[in-house]
Parts: sequence; structure tokens; C-alpha cells
Amino acid sequence: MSLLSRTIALAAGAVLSAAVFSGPAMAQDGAGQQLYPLFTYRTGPYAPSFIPFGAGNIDYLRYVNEVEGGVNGVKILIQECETAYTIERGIECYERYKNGFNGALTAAIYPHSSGLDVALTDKARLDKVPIVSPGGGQNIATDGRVFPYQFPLIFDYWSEAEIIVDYIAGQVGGHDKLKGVKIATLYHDSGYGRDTIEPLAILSKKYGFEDIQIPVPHPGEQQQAQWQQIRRAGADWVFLRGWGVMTPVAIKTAARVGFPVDRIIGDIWSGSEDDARPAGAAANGYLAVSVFPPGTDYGIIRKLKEHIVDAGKSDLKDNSKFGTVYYNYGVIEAITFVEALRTGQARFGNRPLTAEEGQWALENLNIDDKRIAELGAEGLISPLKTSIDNHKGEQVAAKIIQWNGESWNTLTDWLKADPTLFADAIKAKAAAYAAEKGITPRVDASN
Amino acid sequence: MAFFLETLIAGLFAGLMYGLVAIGFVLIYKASGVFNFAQGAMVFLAALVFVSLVERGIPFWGAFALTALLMAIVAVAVEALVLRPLRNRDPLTLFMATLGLSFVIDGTAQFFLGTDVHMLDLGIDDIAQDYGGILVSRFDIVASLIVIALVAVLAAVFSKTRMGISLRAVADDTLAAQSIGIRLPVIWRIVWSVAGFVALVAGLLWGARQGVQFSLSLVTLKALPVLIIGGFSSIPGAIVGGLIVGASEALADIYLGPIVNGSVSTWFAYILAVAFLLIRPAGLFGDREIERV
Amino acid sequence: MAALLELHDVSLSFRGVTAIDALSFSVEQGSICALIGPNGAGKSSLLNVINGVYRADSGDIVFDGVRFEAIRPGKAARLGIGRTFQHNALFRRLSVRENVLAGLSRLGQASFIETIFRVGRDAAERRTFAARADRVIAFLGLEAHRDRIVSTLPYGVQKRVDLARALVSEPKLLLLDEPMAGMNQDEKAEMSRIISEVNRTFGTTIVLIEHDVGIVLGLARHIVVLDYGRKVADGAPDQVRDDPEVIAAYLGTVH
Amino acid sequence: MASIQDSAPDAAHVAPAVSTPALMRLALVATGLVVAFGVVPAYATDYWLSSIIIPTIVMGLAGISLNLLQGYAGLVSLGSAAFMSVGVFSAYNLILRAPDLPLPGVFVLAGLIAAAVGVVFGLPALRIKGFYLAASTLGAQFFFQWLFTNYPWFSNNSQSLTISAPRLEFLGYDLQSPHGRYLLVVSVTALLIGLAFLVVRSRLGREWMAIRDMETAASVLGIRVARRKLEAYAVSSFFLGITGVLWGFAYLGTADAHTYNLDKSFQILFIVLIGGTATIFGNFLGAAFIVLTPIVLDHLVLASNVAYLSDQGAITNLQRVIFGAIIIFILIKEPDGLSAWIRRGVEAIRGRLAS
Repeated sequence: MSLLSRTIALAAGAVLSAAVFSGPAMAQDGAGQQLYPLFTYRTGPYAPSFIPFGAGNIDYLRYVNEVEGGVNGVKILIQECETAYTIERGIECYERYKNGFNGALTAAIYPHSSGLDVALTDKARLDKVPIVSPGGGQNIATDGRVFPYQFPLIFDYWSEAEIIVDYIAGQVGGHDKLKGVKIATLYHDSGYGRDTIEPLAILSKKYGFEDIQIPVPHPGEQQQAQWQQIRRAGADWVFLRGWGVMTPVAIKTAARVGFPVDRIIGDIWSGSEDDARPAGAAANGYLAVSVFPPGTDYGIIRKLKEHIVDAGKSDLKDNSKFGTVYYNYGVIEAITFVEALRTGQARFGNRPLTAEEGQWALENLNIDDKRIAELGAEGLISPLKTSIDNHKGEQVAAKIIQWNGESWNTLTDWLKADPTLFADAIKAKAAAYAAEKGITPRVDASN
Repeated sequence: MAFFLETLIAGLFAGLMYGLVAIGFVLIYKASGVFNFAQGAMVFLAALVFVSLVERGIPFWGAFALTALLMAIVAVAVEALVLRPLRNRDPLTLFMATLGLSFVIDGTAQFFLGTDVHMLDLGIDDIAQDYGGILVSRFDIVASLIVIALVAVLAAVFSKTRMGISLRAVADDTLAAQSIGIRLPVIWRIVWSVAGFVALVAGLLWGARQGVQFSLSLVTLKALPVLIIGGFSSIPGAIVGGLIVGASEALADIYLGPIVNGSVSTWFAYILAVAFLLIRPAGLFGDREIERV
Repeated sequence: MAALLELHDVSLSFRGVTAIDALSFSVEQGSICALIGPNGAGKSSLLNVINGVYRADSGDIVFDGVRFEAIRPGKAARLGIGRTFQHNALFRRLSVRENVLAGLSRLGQASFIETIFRVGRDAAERRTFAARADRVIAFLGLEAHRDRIVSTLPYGVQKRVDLARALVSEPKLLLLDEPMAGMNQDEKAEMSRIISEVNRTFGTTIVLIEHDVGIVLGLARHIVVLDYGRKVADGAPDQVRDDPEVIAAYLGTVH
Repeated sequence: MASIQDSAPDAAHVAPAVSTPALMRLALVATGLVVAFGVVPAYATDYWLSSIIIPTIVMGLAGISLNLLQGYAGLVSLGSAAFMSVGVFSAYNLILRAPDLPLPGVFVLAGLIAAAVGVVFGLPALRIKGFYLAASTLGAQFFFQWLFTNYPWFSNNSQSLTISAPRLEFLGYDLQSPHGRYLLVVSVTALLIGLAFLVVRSRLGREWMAIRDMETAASVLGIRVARRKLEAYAVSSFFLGITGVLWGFAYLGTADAHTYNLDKSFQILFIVLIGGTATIFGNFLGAAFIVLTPIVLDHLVLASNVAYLSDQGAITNLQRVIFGAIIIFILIKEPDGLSAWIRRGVEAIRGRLAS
């Protein structure tokens, strides 16, 4: 190697390493601001879902900063950190921002990955940093006594299974008519996908429907065999628990074997525009569970359109993504963050919150119908009330939506899951976890 | 029985699609002696470029020709920037270079064209039709015809034309081929272009099935066992290997899957490939090399 | 003297092309036997059959009283058949000493665990192996190159390293595949002297392939002439030199 | 008949007991240990320990594991991560089901289980060579991801099929903090580096290299090629198994089948490639490159504010392009890896000092 090229390589190396150390210092001063470390995955197989999701987050926070002047005057500082949906890089991001950034405080971290959520459990407990995963957290972490710093807000897959069964019951004329109905669950063969096996077995025993479980290996680009099994078993309904490419392939393959598309109900991660659209005409009539309802006809979404999107301040490059499932999901997530800040500020004062204060705030969230109306989020979110006993929210609810070839139509209002049905089973799992890890559950003293 | 047949037929159709992807690998293996991991990225690139062109209003055949041209440009660039500097290096080095290449290709594709999922409609219905009690999709039939036609054309080109004969000479003995005046860089450029064209066809057929997105590039992983079974250097081998993998995978999923309580198709092809290797180390159609000491 | 090696009707073919055709001959204990013949006569293939790199299609071999039809190379080594190679087959990224030490592998007794943790039999083995390797290195005049990586050495030296590697475990039979290929006359004479000395000092039986008939006639006590896989002549140098068929087939032509 | 064995070893060839290079090596090892156990823990922040130093060391160890197989024995593996997962799931179940087993015992047993699995998947090496072996190891990759997903027993029926690190304790010391985890990692690594040197400098290592350089010649010399190959898989998998435990327990704090996916196997392959084949310390260079490059590029993007000029997603894809290009560049320009740079640099300095 010539001297010249070695010099160039050395210089490049020096510049790179200098950037590592000087990088943060060059950015703006964050004192007096609240940090929102935005964990991104703009690369890799799941990037398509992140881009509108991240934009929803950013747009809402920009709206709060620029139109509302911050949360009670406290501006939110967004710092992106790319995880590429890997746990390793996620941990680096966590370590980078867990203690704040340039004076801006970290109140909570949204890891945007179920795997990362689990990986951070022990670290967050040690560091006392709340980890928030709306729609994608660990169900056992609902028990805030065992998991003080985990917040699996809004939704879980057991409730989802129950909502689906309730919906099907409604379609066949009541729970007593479920006997003999065949419900096949086509699941992504992973921890996520397998999570509904247990609740459906319980529900099947309770209502007498036939429970058929069929796995699809990751990534799920071939499903001919699985759909032939479904057809052979004579399934009446399919609960599609897909992820990524698995969903459109499932819808297309269903058409190939002649299974009616309006008898397929997608999981929340199978219910975005990007899940249905690639399936083309085969997806017309496809159903999905929705916790993050799409659409632009909500007060807050209209405000975002006016103040952010039309003002050219949106993070979206492609405005057709505005109001999609993932965009609205991002907005909803950002709302939970901002509302947690408000809750905390009400107790600790109108200033940036620390992680410990963030933990208290997240544990005492109460976004009731009145507050939802003030936010202009009627229909977009259902009431969310947390406590030390319940880090998910006391009432889990979802809508059923239907694909019309262009966009989603909302079929139902909020369908509410029975909060008591699985509560004991989940509590028992959390207790077993506590025993295995040698954790003494907290005693409820704060409230 | 009808169910068995239906599974088998569906598996064979899927296998033909695997075979289509595998052909791209075979071509490059014959010319450059490397398992081109970037072939999957090329499939993705071709499909993404094509669909982006169509979305911008360019008619089907125009987009097709433009994409084919782009794949040829990629081939020339790969030859100049990767293959030539790495000439005469061991196969593992070349393999890792193609791994790096796959990062470059799919990164570039997404850098310019974004990471959205695109729908690709070739105008062929993908719905079930009943043939004597057995459901077969029309799309599968059309796709199979396209694959068969492509194989026929490739086979004719490689057995009849001078280019094809040169390629065979290169595959047999690179040094000897060079000594009789075959210009390796030219062969490489042409073969990589043809492989790019095969990637385009594969990208369209697969993309029409599952949408055009990043996971298209994962087809690489399905191609490896196909190649091992069929032999790295044989186009008919790629097709037969594909059929064997497709059919056995489908049957294993149906009949073995329930026993082990899960789908076995991620690894079944690999175990099958290893079994084949133990019985026939050069694959069904490959040549066994004689060791000279 | 008794025969150390006997071949009976050995045949070998590749993809239908006959390389060796029903070949029989024997090599006496302690002798130097040369295989000669034009390129493609099957000489290297024959060595490959004797030490198990190739498997003969038919026929059998008796070595040191052991009869076999096919043998694995490792088994052949353990029976005491050593071998050098026509083309460079050294361990090119290892030093001369490591190459020679590798030649002792067939004598290694220490187990996996003993070897790694340097306990038990390994300690004694290390000592004796080092001593034996150094002796052979000295014997072949390779001391100056002892710790050099072999791929950096000149060709002639590499050939000697190959010989050292084969010799160090003191095989009963040494198969040398063109040990003097590519050498000039002085180097050939030196190598020829070394081979004679090996034969004399250690009593090693040697079968070698060599194209230079002048060298062969001076070195070997027994010559086997091959052409197209068949044996053309077999006997003492004088006999072979005067054989009209050999003259016609081989000696008469210039190589 | 004379024999080489009979004659006395030539005194001139017996090396002096302690030579200057040996002294220097000793000094290097001592410095290394002081830095690893003294300087780094004293000065490194939690961020550096948890997200840069620990992963670099563990990935470097993974590189060593693969290098034993690939660089020394010349065998291929595309399934390194699978053997890591066998290690971590074994360790988890050992701690769970045999709670009295001390931590070192857990590590060794987990390594041995991984080694046994490595032997099984190395068996095809007895019949097939070269790139074809990739199929078997790739098969291992997919098989174990499937196994640990499909049988929740391995993760103690955890809901997410994820295992979380048990409390790490040794002789009453709590190893939960970043410093504790660092010390665990660096101790295990130091021991394994020592073991790696023992292996490669033994007859075993020599015979591996002989097989790598010229397999036919090796077998002709009586090297038990088949057994040595299986031993190479065993040793490499033993290392990988322990590496997997460190990755899961000391770095991530969690592990599931997906943690040890094909991307991880490729990363390990790149580490060997970048660090250089048949080296031990070069692997840490390769690991540092793999761990740091994305972080550095991420910082560059943040610092240069290009995010506001262009789409952030585009820029992160650009990182992918740069990474791939760097790999190709290294393959073309520096086939012996970055450690060859350093070696040449050291030689140049030494040459200048000598003159």
C-alpha cells in the first residue's frame, strides 16, 4: 500500500474518531428541555413501517413544541438513534441517551422493538429508567409490582385474541353459537406469534370453538402449504398474526386456495396499508384489528395537517402516508409521552422530568374521555389509565377495520376486552418471573 | 390423495420459482467460480427499479428494457470494481466480496428509491382454478411457462452460440480458456448481465407474489440448498434441484410439521441438501473434480 | 533380499480413460527403484495408488507383508510409506521446521487434551520431535532456513524441505515424485547425492520418478519403464538401457 | 540401520531459555493485563463499557472462535451464531436446573455442549470440502433458530421465548453492574485467549494449519485429517458457546433465537476477514471495526446535520453502502486484514529504531 493511500486512510480514521467525540458537543444545548430519544429503524426489512411511524411521532412533538409552545413551556428535544431493529444497536442507543443529552433530561425511553424492550428489562431496573412500548410490550410486565420500569401500554395479544373471538361471536350470532366454529390462527413462528396460543386454548375451552394453530416460519414468503392446511381443516375464520412480508403473502395465498378474504382478520401488525396494498385486489374486504385507527378525520390529525404538514414541517417525505395506520400510531405514541409529561409536571412542577419522575408519571396516567376530547383524539385513542397494578392500562380496546382496496374503513367502535379474564394468569406468570429472578415485588404504598 | 397431489403440485410450482432464482447463481458460478450472495440483492434491485419506473408512468416493456439495461450496467461495474481486482483469489474471499456487494446494491437501491412496499401487478390473476378437483393458480401456470421459456432460451444460447461455448470453456478450465484467447472480462460482463436479466424476471415474478420490498433479497437463502442438490454448475440441475426442494419442503411442512409442532421449512431444505452432499458430493448434475497432486 | 513392495495387476482409470493398465512389479527392500516414462504414462498416478491418494479399480498391493486393494493415505503413512510431491505440496504458510515437524504426525501418541495442555505424553513427544526435526534439517543442510516461511524460499530449497518432511518419520518406503524437477545440473547432482545418502544411511527403500535418464541410470538399482499405463520394461539399469522396446518408446526420444 | 532418533540433539539448535522476543512478549502480556484489569475499569464510563468495550471484546472472542476453525484449520462456517445460541441456552438451562453449579462450571459445560453440537454439524466435513460445507453450517444456523423458537422448554416457557440473564455472581461478588460484567467478560476472554494460544501452538494447531495449506499432503503424512477436522469444529464451537453466553448474559442481558441470527454469523465472518486470518489479536481489531463503524457513521450523520438536508432513511441506507464498500475494499487491498497494517507499522517503527 502506498504512503499516500495510507495517509488518506489515516486521515479518514482520524476524522471519524474525532466525530465520535465531538459529535454530541456540536449539537444544540439541551438544558431546560425534555429529551425524547427517538429510536429509529430506517434501514432493514422493517424500515417501511417505521418511516410513517417515526414521522407521526416527530410531527406531533413538533406540533407541541411549535404550536403549543412545549409541554407547559418545556420544549421537547428529539434525538434520533438508529437501531436498524437490532438489539445490539438498540442497547448502544439506550446507553447513549439513558442519562439525557446535553442537559436535556430523559424521562422515558420508547425502544420501538419488542426484543429490545425485553433486553432492556434488567438494565432499566438497575438504571431506573422507564421503558415504554405502546402496543408491543411484554404482557407480563402489566404487573407493575414486578416490573416497575416496564410500560407495555395500551395493548396486548391476549386481549387481542379475546377481542377477535368476541367479534367472531358477534358475526355468528353470539358466544353460544361459537361451538363448532373453526378458527385457525396463522402465526409468525416467533415469540410474538406464539403468544396467542395459550389464550386461544383457554377461550376455545370456554366457548367450544375449534382452535387450529398453524405456524409460518420467518419471513413467510411461502405459505402455500399452510393455506392448504387451512382449507383442508375447513376453517371458518383465520386470525392472521403476521409480521412484515408474511401478511400480503398470506392474503394472496388465501386467494390462491380460494379462502374468502373477508373471513381473515389481521393482527395489529398485519393491519397497515403496507400489509394490505401489496396484496392487490386479493385484499379487498380483508379485516384487521386496529388499536391505532387510520384516517385523517380526527381533530388532532387535522391540526397536524394544518400546522405541520401543510406548513412543510412534516418529517414525511411522501404525504400520502399522512393519516395511515403507522402515522397515527406514531401520533398516539407521542401523545402518551406528552400526556405522561403533563401528569408528571402536575406533581413535580413545570420543568423537564427525570427518569424517576417519568416512572411515576407513567404509572399515574389517566387519559380519560374528557382529556381525549381536549386533545381532539376522540375515536383515535381509547381511555388509558395506569396504576402500579396495571402498567398497560385498565381497559384494553380495539376496533375492527376493513380494507376497501384503497384505504381502511372502520367497521366497529371500540371493542372492549374483559380486564378480568386473563388478569390472574398474567399475574401468575409475573410472580413466576419474580421468583425465577429473585425479585421482591413492590408493595403499593405510593397511592 | 387429492390433497397430497395438490400439495405436491404447489410445491413443484414453488420449486420452479426457486429454480429460477438458482439459475442466476449457476450462471455466475460457471463464469466466476463464486456463490454470488448478491444475487438476492440483484433480484430486489431489479424489481424495485422496474416497479418505480412503472409507477412513474413508463409502460411495461419500456420499464423492462430500461431495467435490463441497468442490470447490464451493474454487471459491468461489478466486473470492473470487484471481480477484476479479486481475480485468482480463493472462493471464500470472493464469496465475502459478494456479501459486501449485496450491502452496496440493496443499500443503493433503497437510498434512491426508498424503503416502501410496492405492489406489482403483472396483469395475471393469482386466483385458484379447479382442474379435476385440484386447485391450481393461473399465475403459477403462467409463471412456470415463463420460467420454462427462459430456461429453453438460455440453454439454446449457451449450447449454440460462441459466447456459450466460451463460457463452458471458462467453467471447465479458466486458465486454458484464457490461453486460447477467451477474454475473461468480456465473459464476466456478459454473464453477469444475463444473471441480472434472470434476476429481473425472478424479481417480477416473486415481486408480483409478495410485493416488492427488502425481503425479496432473502431468496438467496433458498437458492443455496437448491444449488447444492442440483449442482452449482448446471442449469437443468438448478431446475431439478428447485423442484426437489419445493416439493419436499411442501410435503415436509404438511406431514412432518405437525409431528414436531411447527413449520420445518426454514431448515428442511438444508438438511436435505446435506444428505444429498453425503451421497453425491457434487450434486445431481455437477462435475466432480479430480484432485491432482 | 525380499521384496518390500509388490503390485499385482493394478489398474486405474479416470472417467473411462485408462491411466494404469494391469501393472505388476516389485521393489526390493533397501533398493532405489526409478519409474520412468513419458508424460501421462501414469507414473504419478501409480504413486498415488501406492499410498492411497487414489483408489485402484482392480489389482492389489502387498507392502511389508500387508496385502491391500485400497488403503487410506493416513493408513499408508502409518504402515511406513513416505511421500514427496511433484508439484509443491508444502504447508506454505508454515516455517521449514513446522513443515518437518508435521512430517512426524504419524508418530504422535499424545491425546487431544495432553497436546493442548502440554501434559502427559506431550512433553516427551515435544522433546523427541524437536530433536528429530532438527537432525533432519541439519542432514539436509536446511539450518539457515529453519524458521523461514516455506513459501518465501527458493524452489530448490522447497524441494529439499519436502524431502525432509517425508524423511523425518523414517518411513520404510519413500516415494519421490520428480524430486529434481526444475533443477539445474548442479542442484540435481546434489539432490541425487542426498537421495543416495538417505538410502545408504537409513536403509530406506526408495521409489522415485525422474525424467533425467542420465541421473536415473546413475542413481537407481532398478528401473521400471511405463508407457500409457503399461509396463514396457523392468530390470537393472543396464538391462533397461539396452531394451529395444524402451529405446523405441522412450530413451530414443529426447526429453 | 542408523536412526535419527539415536543421535543426540544438536546443541546449537536448542534455543536459549529466555530470548529477547520472549521477554518482549511477556512485557506485552503484562501490559495487556494491566490495561484490561486496571486502566480500562478505572477510566471507562458506563456508556463505553456497556455499549462499546464489552461488545467489542465479546465479538473479538467470537472472531477468535471462527478464526480457529477457518484461519487455522481452513474450514468454513456460516453458522457461528448458532453455536453461540447453543451456548447461551445451555448456560441458561444449567443455571435454572442446576442452581448449585458455580459460574465457571456453567461456562465450561455450556462450551462443551456447544462443542458436541459443533462436532455433529462438522461431520459432513469428513466427506465434503470447501464451500459446500457452508450448507451444513448454514443448516445449523436455521435449525437452532427453529429449535429454540419451537420448543419453549429451552426458554423456560417464557412468553416471548426470550431468556433473560440470570443474576451473575461469582464467589459472592455481584457482577451485575457494567464494571462487574466487564470484569467477567475480560477474565473469561483472557483465559480463552491463553487457551487459544496453547491450541494453535500445539501439535494440534500445527496439524490444522497443515490440513489448511495442503490437505492431501497432510493425509499422506499420516495426519488424522478427519479427526483433526472434527476437533477443529469442537474447539471452535467450545469457544463460540462461551462467547454466546457472554453475549447474552454479560452484554445484552437477554437472548432469544433471533439474537443469534445469520447476520450475526456474517458479522463474525467479517471480523475474521477484517482482522486477518490465522491471528488471535487481529480479531479484536475486526470486532472494533464492526461495533464502531455504525456508531461512528450515526454520529457523523447527527453531527453534520445532513439529516435536515436529506431523508434520514436515505442516509442510513447510505451507511449500508459504505459498510459494504469498505468490506470489498479491504478484501481487495488488504487480504491479510487490518492486523497486517499494524504488523507492518510495528516493523517499520522497529526498523527505524534499529537503524
